[in-house]
Amino acid sequence: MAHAEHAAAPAILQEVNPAVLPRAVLVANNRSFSWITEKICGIIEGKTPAWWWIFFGVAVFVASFTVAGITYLIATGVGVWGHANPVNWAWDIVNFVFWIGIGHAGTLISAILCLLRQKWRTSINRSAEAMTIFAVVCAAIFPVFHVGRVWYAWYLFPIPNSNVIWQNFRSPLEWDVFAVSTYGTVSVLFWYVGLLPDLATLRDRFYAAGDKFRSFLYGLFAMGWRGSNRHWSNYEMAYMILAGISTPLVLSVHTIVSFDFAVSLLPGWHTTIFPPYFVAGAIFSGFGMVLTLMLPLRAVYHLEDLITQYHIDCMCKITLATGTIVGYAYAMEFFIAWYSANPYEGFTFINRAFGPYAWAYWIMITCNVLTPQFFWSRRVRQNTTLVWVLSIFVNVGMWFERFVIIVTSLARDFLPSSWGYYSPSIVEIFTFFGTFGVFSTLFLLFIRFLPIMPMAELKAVTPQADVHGGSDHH
Amino acid sequence: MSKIFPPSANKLPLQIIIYLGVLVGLATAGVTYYMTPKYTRVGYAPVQPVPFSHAKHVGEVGLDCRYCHSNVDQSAHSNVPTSQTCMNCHNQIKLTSPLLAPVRESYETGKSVPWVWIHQTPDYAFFNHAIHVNRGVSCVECHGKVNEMDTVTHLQPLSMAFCIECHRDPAARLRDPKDVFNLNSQTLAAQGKAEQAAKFVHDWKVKPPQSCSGCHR
Amino acid sequence: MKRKFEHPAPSAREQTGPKYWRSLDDLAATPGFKAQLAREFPEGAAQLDGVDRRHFMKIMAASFALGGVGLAGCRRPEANILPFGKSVEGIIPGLPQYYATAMPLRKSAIPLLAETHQGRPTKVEGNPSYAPHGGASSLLAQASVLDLYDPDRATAHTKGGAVLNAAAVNDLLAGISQRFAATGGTGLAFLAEESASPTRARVVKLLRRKFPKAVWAEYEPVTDEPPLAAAQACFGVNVKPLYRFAKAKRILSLDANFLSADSGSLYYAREFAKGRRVTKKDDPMNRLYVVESGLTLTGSMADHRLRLASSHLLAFTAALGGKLLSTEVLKPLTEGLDVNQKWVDECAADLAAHRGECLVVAGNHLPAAVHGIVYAINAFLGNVGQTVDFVGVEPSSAASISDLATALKGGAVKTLVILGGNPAYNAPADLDWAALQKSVAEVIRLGYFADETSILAGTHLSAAHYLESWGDARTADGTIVPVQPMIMPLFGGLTEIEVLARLAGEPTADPYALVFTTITAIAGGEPEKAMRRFLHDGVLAGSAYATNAVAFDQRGARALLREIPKLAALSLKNLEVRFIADHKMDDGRFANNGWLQECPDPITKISWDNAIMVSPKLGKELGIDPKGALLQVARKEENEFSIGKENARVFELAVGGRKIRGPVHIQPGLSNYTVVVPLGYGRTATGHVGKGAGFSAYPLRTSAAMHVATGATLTDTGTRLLLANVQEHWSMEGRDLVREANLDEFKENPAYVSGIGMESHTPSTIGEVGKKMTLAQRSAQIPRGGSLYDNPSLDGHHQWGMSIDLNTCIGCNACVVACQAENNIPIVGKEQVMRGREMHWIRLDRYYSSGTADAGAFGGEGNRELPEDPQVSLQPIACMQCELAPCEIVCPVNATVHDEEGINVMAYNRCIGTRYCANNCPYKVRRFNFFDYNERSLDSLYLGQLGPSGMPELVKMVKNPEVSVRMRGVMEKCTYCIQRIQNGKIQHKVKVAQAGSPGDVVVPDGTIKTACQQVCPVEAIVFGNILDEKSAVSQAKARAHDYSLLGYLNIRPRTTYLGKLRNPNPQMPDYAALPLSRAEYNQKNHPAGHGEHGGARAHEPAPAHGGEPAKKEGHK
Amino acid sequence: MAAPSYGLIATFDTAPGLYRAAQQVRDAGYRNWDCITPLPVHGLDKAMGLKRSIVPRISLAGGITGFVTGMTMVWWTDAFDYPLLVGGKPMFSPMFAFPVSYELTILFTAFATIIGMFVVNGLPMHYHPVLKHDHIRRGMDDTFFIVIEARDPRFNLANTSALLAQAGGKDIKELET
Repeated sequence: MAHAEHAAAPAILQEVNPAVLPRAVLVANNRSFSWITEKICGIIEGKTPAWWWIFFGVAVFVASFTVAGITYLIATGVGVWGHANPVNWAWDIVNFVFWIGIGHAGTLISAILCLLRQKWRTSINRSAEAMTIFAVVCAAIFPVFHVGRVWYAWYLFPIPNSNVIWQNFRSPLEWDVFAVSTYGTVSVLFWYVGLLPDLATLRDRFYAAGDKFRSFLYGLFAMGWRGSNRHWSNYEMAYMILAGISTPLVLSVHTIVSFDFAVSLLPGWHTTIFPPYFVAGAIFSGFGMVLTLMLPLRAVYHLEDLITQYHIDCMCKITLATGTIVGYAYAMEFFIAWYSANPYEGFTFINRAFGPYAWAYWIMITCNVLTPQFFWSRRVRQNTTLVWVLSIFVNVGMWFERFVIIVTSLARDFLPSSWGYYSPSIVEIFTFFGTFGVFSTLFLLFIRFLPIMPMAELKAVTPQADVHGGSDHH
Repeated sequence: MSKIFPPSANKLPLQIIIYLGVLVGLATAGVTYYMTPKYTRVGYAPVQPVPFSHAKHVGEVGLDCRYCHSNVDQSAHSNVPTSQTCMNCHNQIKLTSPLLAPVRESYETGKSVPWVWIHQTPDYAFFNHAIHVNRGVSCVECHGKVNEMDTVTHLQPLSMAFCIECHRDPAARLRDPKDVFNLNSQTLAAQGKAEQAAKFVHDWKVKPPQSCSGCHR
Repeated sequence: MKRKFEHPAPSAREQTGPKYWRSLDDLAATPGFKAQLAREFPEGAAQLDGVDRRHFMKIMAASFALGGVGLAGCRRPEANILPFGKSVEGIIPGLPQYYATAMPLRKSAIPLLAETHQGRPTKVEGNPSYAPHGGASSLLAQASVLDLYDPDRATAHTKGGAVLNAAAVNDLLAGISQRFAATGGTGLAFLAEESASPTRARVVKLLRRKFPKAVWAEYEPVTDEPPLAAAQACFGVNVKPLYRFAKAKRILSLDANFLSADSGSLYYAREFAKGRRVTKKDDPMNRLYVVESGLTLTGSMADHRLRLASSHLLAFTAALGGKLLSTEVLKPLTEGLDVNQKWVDECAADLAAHRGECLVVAGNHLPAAVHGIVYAINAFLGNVGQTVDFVGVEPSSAASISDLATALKGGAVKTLVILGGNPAYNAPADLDWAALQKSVAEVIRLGYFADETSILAGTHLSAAHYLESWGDARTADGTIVPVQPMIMPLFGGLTEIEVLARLAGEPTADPYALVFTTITAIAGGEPEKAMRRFLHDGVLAGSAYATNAVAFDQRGARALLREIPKLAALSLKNLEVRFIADHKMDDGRFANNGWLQECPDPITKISWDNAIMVSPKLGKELGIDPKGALLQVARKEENEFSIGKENARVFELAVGGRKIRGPVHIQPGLSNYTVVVPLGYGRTATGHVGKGAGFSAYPLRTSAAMHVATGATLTDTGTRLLLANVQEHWSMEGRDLVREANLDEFKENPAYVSGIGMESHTPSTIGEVGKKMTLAQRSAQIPRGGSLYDNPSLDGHHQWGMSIDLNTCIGCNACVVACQAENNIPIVGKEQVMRGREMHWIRLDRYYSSGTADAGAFGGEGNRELPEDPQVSLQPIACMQCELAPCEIVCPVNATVHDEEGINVMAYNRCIGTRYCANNCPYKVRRFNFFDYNERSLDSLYLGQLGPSGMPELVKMVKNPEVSVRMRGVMEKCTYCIQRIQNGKIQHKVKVAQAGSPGDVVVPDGTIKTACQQVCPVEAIVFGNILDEKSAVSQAKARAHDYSLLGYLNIRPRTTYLGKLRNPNPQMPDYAALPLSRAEYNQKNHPAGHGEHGGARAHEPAPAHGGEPAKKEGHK
Repeated sequence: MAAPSYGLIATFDTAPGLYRAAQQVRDAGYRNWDCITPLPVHGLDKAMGLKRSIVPRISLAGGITGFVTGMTMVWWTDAFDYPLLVGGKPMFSPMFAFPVSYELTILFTAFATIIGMFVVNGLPMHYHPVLKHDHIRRGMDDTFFIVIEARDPRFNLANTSALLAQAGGKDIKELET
């Protein structure tokens, strides 16, 4: 189609000749197809490195905290957490929103960037999608187990029953049920479709290597993919459509999550700015997490040629942009609180910044608004270690953002008589801590057994994939 | 060259899908039948300490329900008769019947006869007999034709669905108030007196609660 | 935490109830029973004569099985129905019965109706046929039911550890009786509680006639009646005052907490409210002056409150008396009094201006001299016979505990019989009672618990609860009321009169017979009939004390003033200690009552503990002034809170060498150097509930200084103690929650409430259409107002609503416990309350205001200071049943929805416990079962499945079978007592159906009462059908000063409030043109002077005007 | 081996090579033939003369079903089958029915798309003659193939292999079914 455009382009364009604008190198050193295949499949085919076992062991151990915490909770009651009137939601929902937010970057990278033809995404989208799915898994733990009677959680789904009673579709929580489950499902499907050709590659490589068993396993899921171009054309179309629907999906999910608060009448929750603010925040934290995960991976597997400085720059810039949006949202909340002339509203925000939870508020401001500003500097962006550290700040900050929104608003609401102060119990802390183990466990399994990058797509963005000999225009 | 999968492998996916479909279908059907009150409650007919036959006492002798269940029209709770009530007659007839031994014993000692409870509602559902029997809902609606039962059997599911069905359309179930304890009577609707039923609903301001508070406290 | 207190599960297999049956064998013996068998159909409760009634009780007791199964319900697989063996008169399984009885307390009693379900009393209500209380009852009466089923109560008679059976006890008592008969009682001594029971008085007479040489002593650690001596001296007769507050336009209380700590409090509160209640602009309203050392409920109602040490009250009274009576005699008494003279003068002037319609009341604990002067003042002002009557009473001929102690010291006493009380715990410290008691050869103790005294006694006889006993009593005004058993003594407990009768060697010791004799003698007429009537009405008509036309006798009064106490200036080094009966524990007798322990103190809001209360000034001087946050965005807390829990410093309080340790609580409103210490805590020998709750202050008390002691000092022990304080923040923060005005403002603008709060400058939420509608229409049609949605209308036959009058609410907390009793609300224990997990469905918010709101965020001095002399505003808060309920919208599973009669209902069995509703409730009235509070004992909550589950059968019996007992993980809340509403409607429909007018389904106003409404002594709570324009609630809501809390949220609460009014005297030095909370509101929302939208502007919205000042506020 | 022939397969080393060959085969008028590529080759569809995929239409159908299901479900449960008064909100309003319907739209679209893609591609097909080709492994790696099926009317061992050879195909082999 680049074709058609140029045919129609006005003369002036010819002179400007965008073609000669330097194009970022997505796969450096002009690597060949087979080099890419070797590189990525090598990770899976090679023998498991010792460090993997160590990390895996640690991850599983950490994950066991969540399992233990949840078991205790179910056996005893929600009371083992720190909740109480007036703070009936705290870490549970904070963690839920936090993890969901993390997940968003994955979908964003793979879907939105795909739609925007941002080819640089290809190197990171596979692991980003994996991250999404694992984050959703971690997120789902909390809303499910924070309910008082988890064994009745099925009441949340419209299943015909002998009590002929249904769900309340006016409740944002009910919307959440649909949003999150849809999000999880679609992410998995999207991810799987992307994996299809690579699984076929692995199938055949293992067969060649004489490993019938693994060849069979990968083959089973490759569904007999054979690289037929007639398939490719439908495949590409389907992939594009999935990308297309994932984009509104990812936006809607965090919008709906933000409705949980925006629909209520609590000062500090009842805010129309929430949807865009939450989505921006989600992308912000998401990219933070992508950086946190990808940079070590890049170092360990020497993927500098695939995850180039260009990629890191892009991600840093997005972090900077969304971080600034979030900062703007914070400011806006204050302005609206003042402008609304509602004393309850006004107090809530003053209380956030200077009340008993001020410490949380200022951690949030520091990590979310100040930290990303460093990314203005190219030198910072080029210092991967520094970028990695900053990305961790971003993750911390976004967790605190949710904490500030949820807990400080609840702790001091309308009637001073019911004001209180929430502090977490050890069980809560361990349960949350454990989810990082759950996440890492899944992620480690992923990098060990699945191609961490979409080989087919990577090849497609190399010059030699171009049937017209290395240039878009001719 | 990858020949791990034989040609036959191509048929498998479809077959698997079909089998799964059938399996899930069966499971759903099974659950909906076996795990709802329609199955768990209906048909419950335990052996009572005394083989009391409603068929004989009501059907043949012609006792009114209220002779034994004397408070059903005043109380939430339809009382089970005291042994004394039994003895009112059985100190004249069947004086020595071994079947009545528990009743006589209870009468002497004052200890209760451990009748087995058949029509139970869950503890969080508060059913009130008085309001129903006083406003045109007959015993039959929930208990069936007890007057024809030798051993009382649980006939209706008595599930929330069952209650709600009637609460949504009372007119269909109402009887002429004087027929309430006549277990052979017909509902007004069944007698083709729909407009009379409608009038009943209107005049008596019949408005069964459909919100939680009606039954749950 | 060793507290073990459990509640029953819904699926209770109550068949096991019979464990508590009194064996039915003894039935057969009695003639009445045979007679009953003779009848073919034993019906006709009409023939309930005494004898039958008692067996009836026995059979009743035998019927828990049905009580449980019938209503508490059972689950599959198999359950049994256990009908009575014999039909019981008047019993309809499934319908509760109500019987008249009374709860005796010291020299008075509260007439009650006890609700029994198949023989188990589950709830008591005030007996409406006793007019002075009008069906109200008290906090203690409500909670007393729980004591009946207390698993820790004494369950057997023991002697030296060995259990005695009934026969053995009789022999024991008979033995004593014979042994001392010879010597005329030499060496025999009795220590009993005060009592107003005519029967006991009669039996005691018999006893003393039989043992003339025996010592009969009575002791009460706290006093709720004025000293007889004073009246004796002043009037020369034995009279006690009965106040007629309804007639009093001006009231001066001298350290008298007549609203909650007097034997006549229920009556007084009710009468006071009559004089206080204002329904329209020209209604009169009384004015209350209070001079007090602590901050009492009475003080919190004051229009003018003067903080003064109790030990200075005599001086104050003298000063006032001198002014009023214009005499110099009292001058010497006023030496060293340090108060604003203007206060005294103006107060006196105001009283003088209301001769015959004012009233001066002195605290019962004050010395006779004060009472003497007060009698003089009342006499002089012509109040006697108007606002105060003097009624003749029997002088007590009993010896004091000190006399008894001397006797014991002499070793003259061989056998000591202690009836009730608990001297080992609460006797004056200087007597060293424990040692004395041990020194006696034989001590027989009749007690409800095996408490401190019983442990030291050789023989313990377990006493019967009043709901298990036959007896009688007199109310504060002398009306004789019956004490009827609802149930056979569960553990064969004995009543006091039975024990005494046996000791007196009476032919019949059967308590019923004893009461029968007494009453029929008094009532005269045909005995059986008289008795039946007495039992039926629950009062003996015309038995009140006779009013005595007294004449004030100067000389007598002078005698009281003979010795003039030296007035010592108080300071940090010389503190005054004021011992008060605790609002909940009383003198400690209720220490094992979980409902009372968990009920927060109405003023301090502390539950499960007492505290040493000190004034903010003293706090500063002691160096425990809590520091607020760096940037104080809200008023500073009055006490130190660490992570939401009050972390109090433990101090040592020493008086005359005696020491106690306790947590210090800074309490605004106290006289600067008065330390207030509630009695009744720190029990060492009590049940699982009472153990470890608070500290005992008795070790400080000496018979010389029973109520007030001076020369006390406080020293920090360096340790700290966490207190379960249910209200962390004390300030209203200048919000429009409790809307107050002075009477004069109200008179010119009765609708002043609508000039306050967001609503006053935002467009009406109900829109123009809504404004045109009547209340009834509005409640049924739910006008859309500015809303995006059109609201479905409510088509019920009734629309329920409630109105709470903040002007009369005295914050006695009776509603809190009444609700707990009615709705099976569990207690959660100190640890959970500290976390903020208390389950009360109705709570009382208590706010202080000092008139200095902080200036916004970066506070001016306002929020760095604690008010030393605050105004108190109380606000009962329960679910408001919002028409547009925010909680419903957010519940994902439809567990909480609206019913067609406008109630926000909860289906516990549908709730999955997301707690979203609680978050979205602006009033925070929803309560969540964080643990299985009903299944797990409080000390094993965190053990989950590993901990023991289930609870004693005994405790199950207190549960109201009409309400499901909630399980863990479920949200619960007030539903206007939905069970009462449903049953009320059903009974009405049944009635009309059987009466042949089935169409009249609308329940007449007043037939359905919520538990909180029914118990309220001041009738502050009105509930009813707002579709009915004439109903009490409709009329209340129609008043001009009716407002919705947080109305601007457009959630349309069905519970609305009537604004609070204050009636200050412009002449007084401490006159405030606006109530302090209102001043704070204005400072915060309308700075720069221009006041809020009062007056005519109140009604039409003025957004522009309103927006602007609030913006200013936002800036800071 | 007497196994019936499936068709001919030819190897190409570069994408451009394949591209040009595909154009020739297309122009030769073959119908039942295919290209095997390790990556989606941009423009190859046109070169092969493939029509636009019909997957989008399936997706659209799925999406519409999803939205309708959502709206109907909310209306039926809350407004028709068991209407309950909830916070004074109407029994049904597209406002609060929207989020759920929206999510279902996406969910159903996703399923439709993927199932559609599989069905149209005739996948899963774990066994296929092409997969038996000795060097097919490289087809998932870096080499390109053209397969012309024997069932094509124009198929003729000699001419077809000539065509492939002349189009630049190397290592032309016969595939057995």
